[in-house]
Amino acid sequence: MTLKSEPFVVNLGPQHPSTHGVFRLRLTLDGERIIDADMVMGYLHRSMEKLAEERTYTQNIPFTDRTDYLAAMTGNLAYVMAVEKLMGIEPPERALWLRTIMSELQRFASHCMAIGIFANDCGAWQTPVMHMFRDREKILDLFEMACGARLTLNYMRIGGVSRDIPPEFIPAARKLMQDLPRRLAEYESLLLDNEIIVARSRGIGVLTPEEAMAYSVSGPLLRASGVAWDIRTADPYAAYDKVDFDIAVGTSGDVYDRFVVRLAEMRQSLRILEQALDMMPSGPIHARLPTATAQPGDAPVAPLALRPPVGEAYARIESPRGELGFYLVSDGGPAPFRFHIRSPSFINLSALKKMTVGVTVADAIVILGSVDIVVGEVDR
Amino acid sequence: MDDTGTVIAFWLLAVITVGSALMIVAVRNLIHAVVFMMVSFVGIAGLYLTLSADFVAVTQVLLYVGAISVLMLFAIVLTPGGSRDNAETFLRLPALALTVLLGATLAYVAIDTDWSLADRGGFTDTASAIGDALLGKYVLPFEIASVLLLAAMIGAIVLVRPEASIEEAEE
Amino acid sequence: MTAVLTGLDIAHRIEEQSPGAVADAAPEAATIVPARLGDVCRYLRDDPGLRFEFLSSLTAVDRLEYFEVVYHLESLRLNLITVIKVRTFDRDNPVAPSVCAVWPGANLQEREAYDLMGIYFEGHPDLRRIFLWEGFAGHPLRKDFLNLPGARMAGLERFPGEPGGPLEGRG
Amino acid sequence: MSVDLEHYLVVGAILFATGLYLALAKRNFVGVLMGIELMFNAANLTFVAFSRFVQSDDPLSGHVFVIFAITVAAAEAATALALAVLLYRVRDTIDVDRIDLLRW
Amino acid sequence: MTFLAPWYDLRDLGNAVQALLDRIRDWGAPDWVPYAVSSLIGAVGILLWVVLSVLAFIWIERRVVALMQNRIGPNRVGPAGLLQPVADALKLLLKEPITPRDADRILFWMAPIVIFIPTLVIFAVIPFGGRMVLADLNVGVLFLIAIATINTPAVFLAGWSSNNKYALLGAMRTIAMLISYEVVQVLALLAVVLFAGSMRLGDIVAWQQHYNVWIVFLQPLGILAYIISGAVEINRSPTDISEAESEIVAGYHTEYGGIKFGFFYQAEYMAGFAIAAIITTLYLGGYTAWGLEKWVPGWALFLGKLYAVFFIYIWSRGTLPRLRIDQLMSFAWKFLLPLSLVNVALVGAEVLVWDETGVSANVALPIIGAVNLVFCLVAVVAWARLLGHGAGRQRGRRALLTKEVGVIHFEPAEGASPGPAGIPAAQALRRRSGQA
Repeated sequence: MTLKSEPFVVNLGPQHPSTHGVFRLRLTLDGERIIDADMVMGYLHRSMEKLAEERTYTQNIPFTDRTDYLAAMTGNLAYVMAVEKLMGIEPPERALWLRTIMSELQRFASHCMAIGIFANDCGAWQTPVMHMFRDREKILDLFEMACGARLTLNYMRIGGVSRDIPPEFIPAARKLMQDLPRRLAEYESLLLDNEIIVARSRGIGVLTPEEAMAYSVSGPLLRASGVAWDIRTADPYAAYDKVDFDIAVGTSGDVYDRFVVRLAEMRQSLRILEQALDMMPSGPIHARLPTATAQPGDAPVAPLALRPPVGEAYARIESPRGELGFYLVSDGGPAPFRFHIRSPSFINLSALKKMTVGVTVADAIVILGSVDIVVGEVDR
Repeated sequence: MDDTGTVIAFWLLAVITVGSALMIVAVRNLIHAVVFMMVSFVGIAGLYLTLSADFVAVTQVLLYVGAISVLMLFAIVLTPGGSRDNAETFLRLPALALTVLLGATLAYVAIDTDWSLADRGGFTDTASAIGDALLGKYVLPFEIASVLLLAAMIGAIVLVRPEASIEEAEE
Repeated sequence: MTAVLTGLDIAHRIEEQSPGAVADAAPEAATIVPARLGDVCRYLRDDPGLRFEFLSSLTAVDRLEYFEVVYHLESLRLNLITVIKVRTFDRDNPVAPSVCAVWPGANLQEREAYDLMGIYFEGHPDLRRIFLWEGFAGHPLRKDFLNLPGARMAGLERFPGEPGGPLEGRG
Repeated sequence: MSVDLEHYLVVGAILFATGLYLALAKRNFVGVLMGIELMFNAANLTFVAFSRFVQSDDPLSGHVFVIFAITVAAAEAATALALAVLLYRVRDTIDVDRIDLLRW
Repeated sequence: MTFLAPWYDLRDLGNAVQALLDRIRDWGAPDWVPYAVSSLIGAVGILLWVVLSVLAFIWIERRVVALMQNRIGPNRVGPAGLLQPVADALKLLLKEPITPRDADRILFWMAPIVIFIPTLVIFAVIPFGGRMVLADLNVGVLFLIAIATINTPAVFLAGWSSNNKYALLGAMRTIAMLISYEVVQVLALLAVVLFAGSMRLGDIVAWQQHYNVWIVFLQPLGILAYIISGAVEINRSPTDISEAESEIVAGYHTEYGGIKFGFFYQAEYMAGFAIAAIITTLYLGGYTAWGLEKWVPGWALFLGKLYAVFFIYIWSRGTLPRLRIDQLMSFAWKFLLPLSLVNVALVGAEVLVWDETGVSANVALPIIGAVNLVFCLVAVVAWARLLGHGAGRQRGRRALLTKEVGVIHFEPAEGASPGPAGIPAAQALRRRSGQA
């Protein structure tokens, strides 16, 4: 394949086993080497930002499940935090802890998926992803226990969470906490020292810290480049300021480091979860919302008509994929005037072209796998 | 050689070989022509077998079908802008005349000449005998052939080296 | 905790650095004069006291009278966050300067804003639609993209049972 | 009915003639090369046939010749196809008609 | 039923066939009849066995890989899902045979058939038992190699005629791979031929039986090289780059559906069996097992070994990720090829010395085995180190935690100079690596 040949264009996707959904990568190849990469997206574009302008603040919560459907909890959380910021609501303590627990469980589940699929992209035929699914399923069981759903959870509410966890949740979670470290060790031994994975991912798709910041890359990608930036510590939300954990940082910013950082983050998630399960206070799970403020002489106001004051708010959290932000503009009406999602999957793709040009097709797949996109969140 | 099996095999293989050789001339698509050439080569390998030359037959399949044809396919694919058709140049008629003449002459000579035939029967174990000959009587040609192969390999590599690396080498 | 540089703070600093660059300053954000945006962004990125090297989010808002491009900037080194805005008043041909040269990460986000809000980013290397196909009529996130029957603009103004809603008094 | 030396020689002659026609008349470089290979094969076939049928002290020398011929053919094919690829790269064509300048 | 051999003759089904042939000859049939009948019996027998084995192993592979993946595997069709392969085959048969509009129709239809033939023909020279061989050619080993190369143009035709870019990429990859690993394969087999002094497979098995030693003990490096290049030939992970699902969908047979895909699928399994059969015959003593063949039918031993070898490929498929094409190519050219060359030279020297000194086999073979084992271990490790691989250097990194690189304090730095914050982690790391 060293012969110089005519450049030819390959469409990776929209139907392709490893574009993680309906995402299309137009690669111009010289032999196996990529000389140009063009992203084509929008196959899953549902115009959520427009739809959200038609619905009340509460009705918009389910949309946030369906952007990053592998991490619905964090999607919910970022959105309700934005609304809370807009309205100045302080959720009660227990709700904050519940949010922390759910986000970390979600992070673990999402990283399971990311690492499993990444191993799949490296060519491991389904085995790692099936092992990872085993643990993800157990976490989804916990979610089901808490909110009745497994994928599109719709758990967070403006001012708190939708319902308290059942009494059997904590013992089940503790039991899982005993299991997961062992499993994690298993994955580490299965994948981390695997010669082939190391050979496939070392030195591929390198982003220096400066490049990573310039391309607005966030989350594990940014940390793998050596930038110790994690919103959970930089700008703590929920109850993250009360727990003790470390940020995992990579050293070289290649694909392998991203994968290593994710594995280390899973360990830290377990650490946070253990503390959170111990420290969880009792109390209310929902703040009182300033809703039914009927003007004198008005007809009764619809009960859910949250009407935040005129203004704008930007709330960001560390979702498993990076910095997930919601930018809300309110005109005082019951629906947001502008609803913008700063989606990490989408913005992390900014650096994809930079990373893929010059490598082979096989590397491009692995790099795309390491970015860990969810097309629902890319296209929205 | 007059046992029925061999006779049937010969005629079958001869028809396949010659037929597909003629098809190389006839078909319009270059890739199809290469495919017919492969069939022709396999037919020739079969003919070798009827001549009890098993080592040569297997070598024929290994090198002509497995290597040279594939090289040709590669060359066709690597020159995508080149014409993929199998057309003739303006020399078609003279070439045809010359070819027919030559073929007729050769056939006539083959049939007319009184070859000093000797029916010694088929060979039994050609591989070891050829091996002995190559490393005994023919050891010098053998070495020269290996040098030739090396030279051809280096030459091919040098020819298709990307321009950039040539410039680098010159610098 | 991240320190929030309010619009007033940042406007003050920008004004010190390049007078006349700030068009308007509010607690939420500082609004920059479009022509000066490149300089201001470079200043925000490179100033050792700010180091806004991370363009967190770039989006556009249709404020009916004008379009607003909103930049959320983060400084990872100093743990700061701030918001700047650019306004463009031409509804038919809204133009804003591109910040791709300052933050390459703006590339996709500017394409998104162009696609959905129709703001033309001057100086963008490859301004094409990103989610919708070329030839899609209009820009869906504009408030007047889909005027509903009865001259009502898209957007939820009243609940059916609320005063002013279609089912007023029956709720 | 029997199969004798003449049969093989005639098959060889036809193959050789076909190969010659291909080499002379085809426009495409690969076509020409196919003709050359076919001629090689025709010659090889006659070698093996002679080796089988004709009086000789060392009957297997025909086979040895064929082995050498195949070797040379392989070398020749590799070089020629490398030339074809190079020609294509420089001249954007592998039509032998258009490669008549004796220079790149 | 006199032509059926007594039970002990079932140790070699060739005896039963012979009895049948004698019977036919007794009836006064012309000479070619027994010849034709025996060929027919052999061919049909091999075909039946291959098809049944493939069906069985589709099920076994799916169940085994499912076991490795915490799944159950096929369990709906028939008891324990045993009929799943049959159902799959029926489905493939009944599917509409779609030909892409711009495909080269003739070649598109021809390719699956062409790819089917060589894999089947290989079994003709494999000795399943002492007399259970369809055609014991005296250039058997060379025949195996030659027939296997026919795969190459067939794969190319499949990829090219589909008029699909993935297919073409897959075909180009396959050809590059096959050509590279063929060299390794030839060298590996050459060492075996040097020992046995014959290219006839029956002779090689007889040699192993005579000296009571499997060549695997004399050729540890050879069997490693052969297993790896076999994996390349049958597209099993970690070398399945020619149909790498996550990269180029299905490689050269992306456009094939229905029964044509079934042909490729079947041919791939058959090629797997062929490789396993070759390994069994050449390295694992074929149908012999240190005298056990007196009690157990030779063909049963042969099949047992064959399936065991094939199991390795199933195992690797369920376990290993895939290498990149350039890594695989450089593995062939930089690693396996030099080692195989040295191996051939070593074996040649050993055989020469053995011949010249005339030491008895009881002394010579253990020495040769020990020398080659040591050579294999030393050469592999040393060469890997030399090429920059090996335990220490290729070990995975771990992520560094903030507590290791120093806790990062996020101070709200109102107008302050760059303080300790995000970036210093990277700087600290650089310092660390600079020191190390």
